[in-house]
Amino acid sequence: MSNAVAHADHGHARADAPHPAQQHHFDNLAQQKEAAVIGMWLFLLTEILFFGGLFVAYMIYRVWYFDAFAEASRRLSLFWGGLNTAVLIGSSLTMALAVRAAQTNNRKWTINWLLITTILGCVFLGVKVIEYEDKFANHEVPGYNYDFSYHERHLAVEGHAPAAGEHREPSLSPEQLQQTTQIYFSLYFTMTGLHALHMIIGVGLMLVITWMAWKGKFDAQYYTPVEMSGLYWHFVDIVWIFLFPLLYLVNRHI
Amino acid sequence: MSEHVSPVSLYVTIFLSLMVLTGVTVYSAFVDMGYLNFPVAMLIAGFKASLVVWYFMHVKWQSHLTKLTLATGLFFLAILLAMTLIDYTSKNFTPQPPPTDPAMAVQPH
Amino acid sequence: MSIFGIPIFPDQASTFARDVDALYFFILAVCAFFALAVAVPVIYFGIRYHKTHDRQIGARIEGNLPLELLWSVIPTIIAMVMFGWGVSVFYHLRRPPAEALHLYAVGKQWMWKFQHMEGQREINELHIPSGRPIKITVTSEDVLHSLYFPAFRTKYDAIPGRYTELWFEAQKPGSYHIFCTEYCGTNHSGMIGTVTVLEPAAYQEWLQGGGLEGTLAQRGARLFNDLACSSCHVDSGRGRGPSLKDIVGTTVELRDGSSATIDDAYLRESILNSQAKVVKGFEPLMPTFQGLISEENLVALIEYVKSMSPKATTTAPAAPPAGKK
Amino acid sequence: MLDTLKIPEQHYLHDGHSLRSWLLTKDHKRIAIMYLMSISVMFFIGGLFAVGIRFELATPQGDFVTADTYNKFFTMHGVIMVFFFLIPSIPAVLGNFLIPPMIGAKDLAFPRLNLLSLYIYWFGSIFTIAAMVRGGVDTGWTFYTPYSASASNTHVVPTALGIFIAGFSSILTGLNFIVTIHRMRAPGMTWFRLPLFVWAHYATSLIQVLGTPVVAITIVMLFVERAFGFAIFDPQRGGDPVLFQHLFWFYSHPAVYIMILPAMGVMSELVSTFSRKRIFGYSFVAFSSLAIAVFGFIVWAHHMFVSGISTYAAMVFSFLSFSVAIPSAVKTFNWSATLYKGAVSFETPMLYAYGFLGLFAIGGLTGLFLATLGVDVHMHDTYFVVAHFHYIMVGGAIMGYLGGLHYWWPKMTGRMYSEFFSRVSAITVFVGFNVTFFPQFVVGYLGMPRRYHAYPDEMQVLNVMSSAGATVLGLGYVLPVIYFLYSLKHGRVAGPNPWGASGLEWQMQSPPLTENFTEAPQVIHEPYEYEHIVVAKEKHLV
Repeated sequence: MSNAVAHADHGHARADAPHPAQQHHFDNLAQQKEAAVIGMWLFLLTEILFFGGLFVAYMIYRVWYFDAFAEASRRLSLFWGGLNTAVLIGSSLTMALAVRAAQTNNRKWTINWLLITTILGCVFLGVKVIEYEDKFANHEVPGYNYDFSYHERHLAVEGHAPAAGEHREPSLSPEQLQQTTQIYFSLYFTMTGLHALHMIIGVGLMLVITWMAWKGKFDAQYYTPVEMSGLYWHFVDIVWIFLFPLLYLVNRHI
Repeated sequence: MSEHVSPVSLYVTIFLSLMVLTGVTVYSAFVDMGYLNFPVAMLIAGFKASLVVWYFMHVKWQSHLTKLTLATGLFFLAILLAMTLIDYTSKNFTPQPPPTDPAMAVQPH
Repeated sequence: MSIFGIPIFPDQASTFARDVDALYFFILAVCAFFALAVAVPVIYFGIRYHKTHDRQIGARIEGNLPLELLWSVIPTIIAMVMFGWGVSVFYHLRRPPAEALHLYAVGKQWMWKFQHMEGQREINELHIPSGRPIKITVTSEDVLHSLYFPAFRTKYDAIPGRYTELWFEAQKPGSYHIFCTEYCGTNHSGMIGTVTVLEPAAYQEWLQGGGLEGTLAQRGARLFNDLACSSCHVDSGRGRGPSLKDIVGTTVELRDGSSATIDDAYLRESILNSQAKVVKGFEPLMPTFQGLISEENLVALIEYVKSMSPKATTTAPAAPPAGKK
Repeated sequence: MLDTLKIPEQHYLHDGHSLRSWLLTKDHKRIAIMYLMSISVMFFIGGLFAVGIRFELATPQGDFVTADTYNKFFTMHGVIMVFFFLIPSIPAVLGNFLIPPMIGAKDLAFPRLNLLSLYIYWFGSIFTIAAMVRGGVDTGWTFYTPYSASASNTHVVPTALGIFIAGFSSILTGLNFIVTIHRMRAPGMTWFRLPLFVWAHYATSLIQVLGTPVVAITIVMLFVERAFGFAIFDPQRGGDPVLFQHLFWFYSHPAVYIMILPAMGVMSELVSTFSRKRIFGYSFVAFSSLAIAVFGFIVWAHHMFVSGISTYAAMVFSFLSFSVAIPSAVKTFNWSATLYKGAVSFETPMLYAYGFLGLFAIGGLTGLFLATLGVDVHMHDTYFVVAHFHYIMVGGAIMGYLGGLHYWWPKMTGRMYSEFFSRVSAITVFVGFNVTFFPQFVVGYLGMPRRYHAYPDEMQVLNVMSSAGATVLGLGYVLPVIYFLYSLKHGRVAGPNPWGASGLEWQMQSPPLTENFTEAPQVIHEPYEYEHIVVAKEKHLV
């Protein structure tokens, strides 16, 4: 019955006993690691296209309603946005250092860096809560009681004199702003909400990996879970790197 | 395999350059460059993203297949954006406020 | 055309129906040829090379590059012919002639409302003269619909918030189907009607019978006074609003320095939200009519303003693409 | 010599009989069997709606069901058949079972992820069936806004979330296949020694991984618009319904190729085995799978020629749509050329292959009408389109699926089904299918729109023909269930290689061991070499 297949003799003898974490259907740990890396990158590919659909919708509406986008984007506080970007880039650094610690079999520092990354992630989510709370207060959430001019009226009532140079003639009438800025805030909430959801999943993942590291499951040969969650974390950071200029810095120079 | 372990100094330099680039992005948003603003912002963000991918995510030392996977993703995202823009840029149409609800219409007597 | 009383081919009631059908038969012929070019050899090989005994093995044929190129290049060429012919018919379908009789069709959940220039309003019914090109501007008030005349071989979607134009020139008098082909809800299949093509004389007579409310422009004039537009838009131009005499088709300077050509879209936008493109030298005092005026009345007002500039042809030249931000 | 053949003691079905051993299995073959069962259930639920539609359309006035119920019928028929039967069918059942043995691997790269994909499929199906039972959805399987976002008062959000979940099952299967094919091939199994079934699944997985996320985000946008009142596609607040169509069809056209490409892979195997000959132009057929996968992503707006896209965009997409037709034509010609000078035998899988070849040719060619701008304006959203995609999906994908099932059934269960009844069912399916869908081309060009439950009287005769054909087709689909289940107990023992085929999967015993091969196979020959195979099967009809 021999045809296309001549049964292989036992080539290389099984010198090293397979690492406990090596699964049965892989020949060696290197093949398993390579498969995991490519699998993770394919997953990140789906995430790129997942967020990509939102970015395409954003681009189209930005071309159509540029003035409305510029006007609405000015409502976002640059301070919190900038702080969040710094926090997230910092967490990327600590994540990379955590992966490095796992590579060099330094269990203590792996756990420390992972905890710092988790904390930075929670700080990011905290800042998002602050920003969302401000939007809800100013009736800037699209839907039934969306009211773009509430912010000005609210300021005028409390007698806040708008900062010098702050007040300039908006290029669109209040009715038009009310009509077209809902799209901006719909996209804002969908994009940052989805990103925050991914951040929450990331924090959960960090806790699981920290617990596994604490149980001593990783060593210099087998640290794949740490690296995979690192890839995921860096990806979520990259999404924010694009979100920040697109949403916060639409047209700040007028 | 990415058994490659990069020095801590590399990570710190990448981190600092990312922070500097964030500053540059924010600054460049306040400079009026007309229609150039958007491409500049996207270039800076793209460069920052490639820094993170290349060094933090170790793609620099990984197999060609990983690099190919990333490139495929970006290529198909570019297809989605470009071909949707083919329609929107060539459509001689600016958004109109939609027709009103006839129930509230003014009826000629 | 029908066999045993069963219609198997729609009748060609419009001028370009024949072009569309010619293209249809060309592609049908090409497809029949390729279907046979696959079916006949496959059946013949099946019979000719039927397996005789169990151990029989097929010949060792790897492939044949020239043959592969042959059946890649030839289909590509034929495909390009189909594409080119299709594009030429499509451009003919999508560019209404200038002197077409203009109509409005407003799709609303489960009815078509047709609006003649002379003021007639019909629901799910349409009377048109034969022998003249007819241009229908289609829009919708709620969800997507699609105005479809199978006998005229043309169709266009009705999209809320946007005008799309479809045109045809009916030749054979008679009555044909109107369908809605974009799913729009419960009674999507009830959103049908009949278009009756009349001889021009019969059409004029039909027009006289119907027009009790006067032409669309006359209705627009009455609306112009009811909504107090005339208080600002005085013909002399000294009123608070610019004069509307002979403005259609001209290009005016706006307050913010840019300029705009006055056409359907500009008039419509200036009525619905008036601060958008205010003419230079005038204050943005005009109230917006967003939510206060129905689609038909809006169309009547636009017709009235256009009737005040007789020089401009019935349809303003296609508006140039609005300046990109 | 044949009667000495008996079912081997040790194989994957005897590797643990408890429910737990099945529900927590990591064996790709058991997951494939569970997929087979779930998919068949969904197929018959979808089929019931098809019967409802054809009964309604037997009479011009809609008097079998009300308009609303009919709208829910065709929507659920579309949703269930597309997302829960056609997209997972061949990859999840035949792909899962056969790709590891075909490339000489013990299992897929991520077995746990494979099981997760099955659970996600079950979770998505339960979600959609629950929405269906509680009242169904009536927006059409395309969920066009603004109807789906604001005007429909049916269960749009639950069904959309069900599809969103099932999309991840598709992504995970695709991801698993890509990594397996790249990294787990047996020594000697180079890319050009891969069977064409594996090439087709590689191309399908590319589309699954690249396309599904875009429909996922489109559903998320529809969800936030309908549930939270956001304004992304709402024309009243400046949104654009055509943008929804762009994003939806960016996935849904490649999804059509997810459905047909695996069937093409099955076709290459069947034609080669049953004409006992190499595939004609192996590399051309392999690369045309990849070409279809890539070109499939740049043609989507031929679904939108009349929905308000610009004339220029319509021209660009019409031109590109022809580029996708060429690889399919090349494949069809190569299959036909494979039969030349072969040793053709007409067992049931080959009958399905012939059916596929005929029906897919008609389906593909009628696609040319819809890609041509001038004619598509008349034909868009009429029954011509319905007939076209049923010729591709039912004539192509389901015939391919049934052909593959009949071809690998002996390998999966170790037993042969009754040759006579399976041929009868193949011919019934072929005849019933043509009587159902060919009249729809004619009534389509007459102008009968899609999704109508009442139509003008003169179109009744063609619709009655179509309804009659549908009952014959329905019968043709019920037959396989009977003789397949019967064969489990009383089928003839098939032995490892009943068809004398050349793939690696035919070196294993049937039904195979849990770890597929006793030792790692070493591949030294071309994929379709029949010179070495000793045919063990004796020819006699039950």
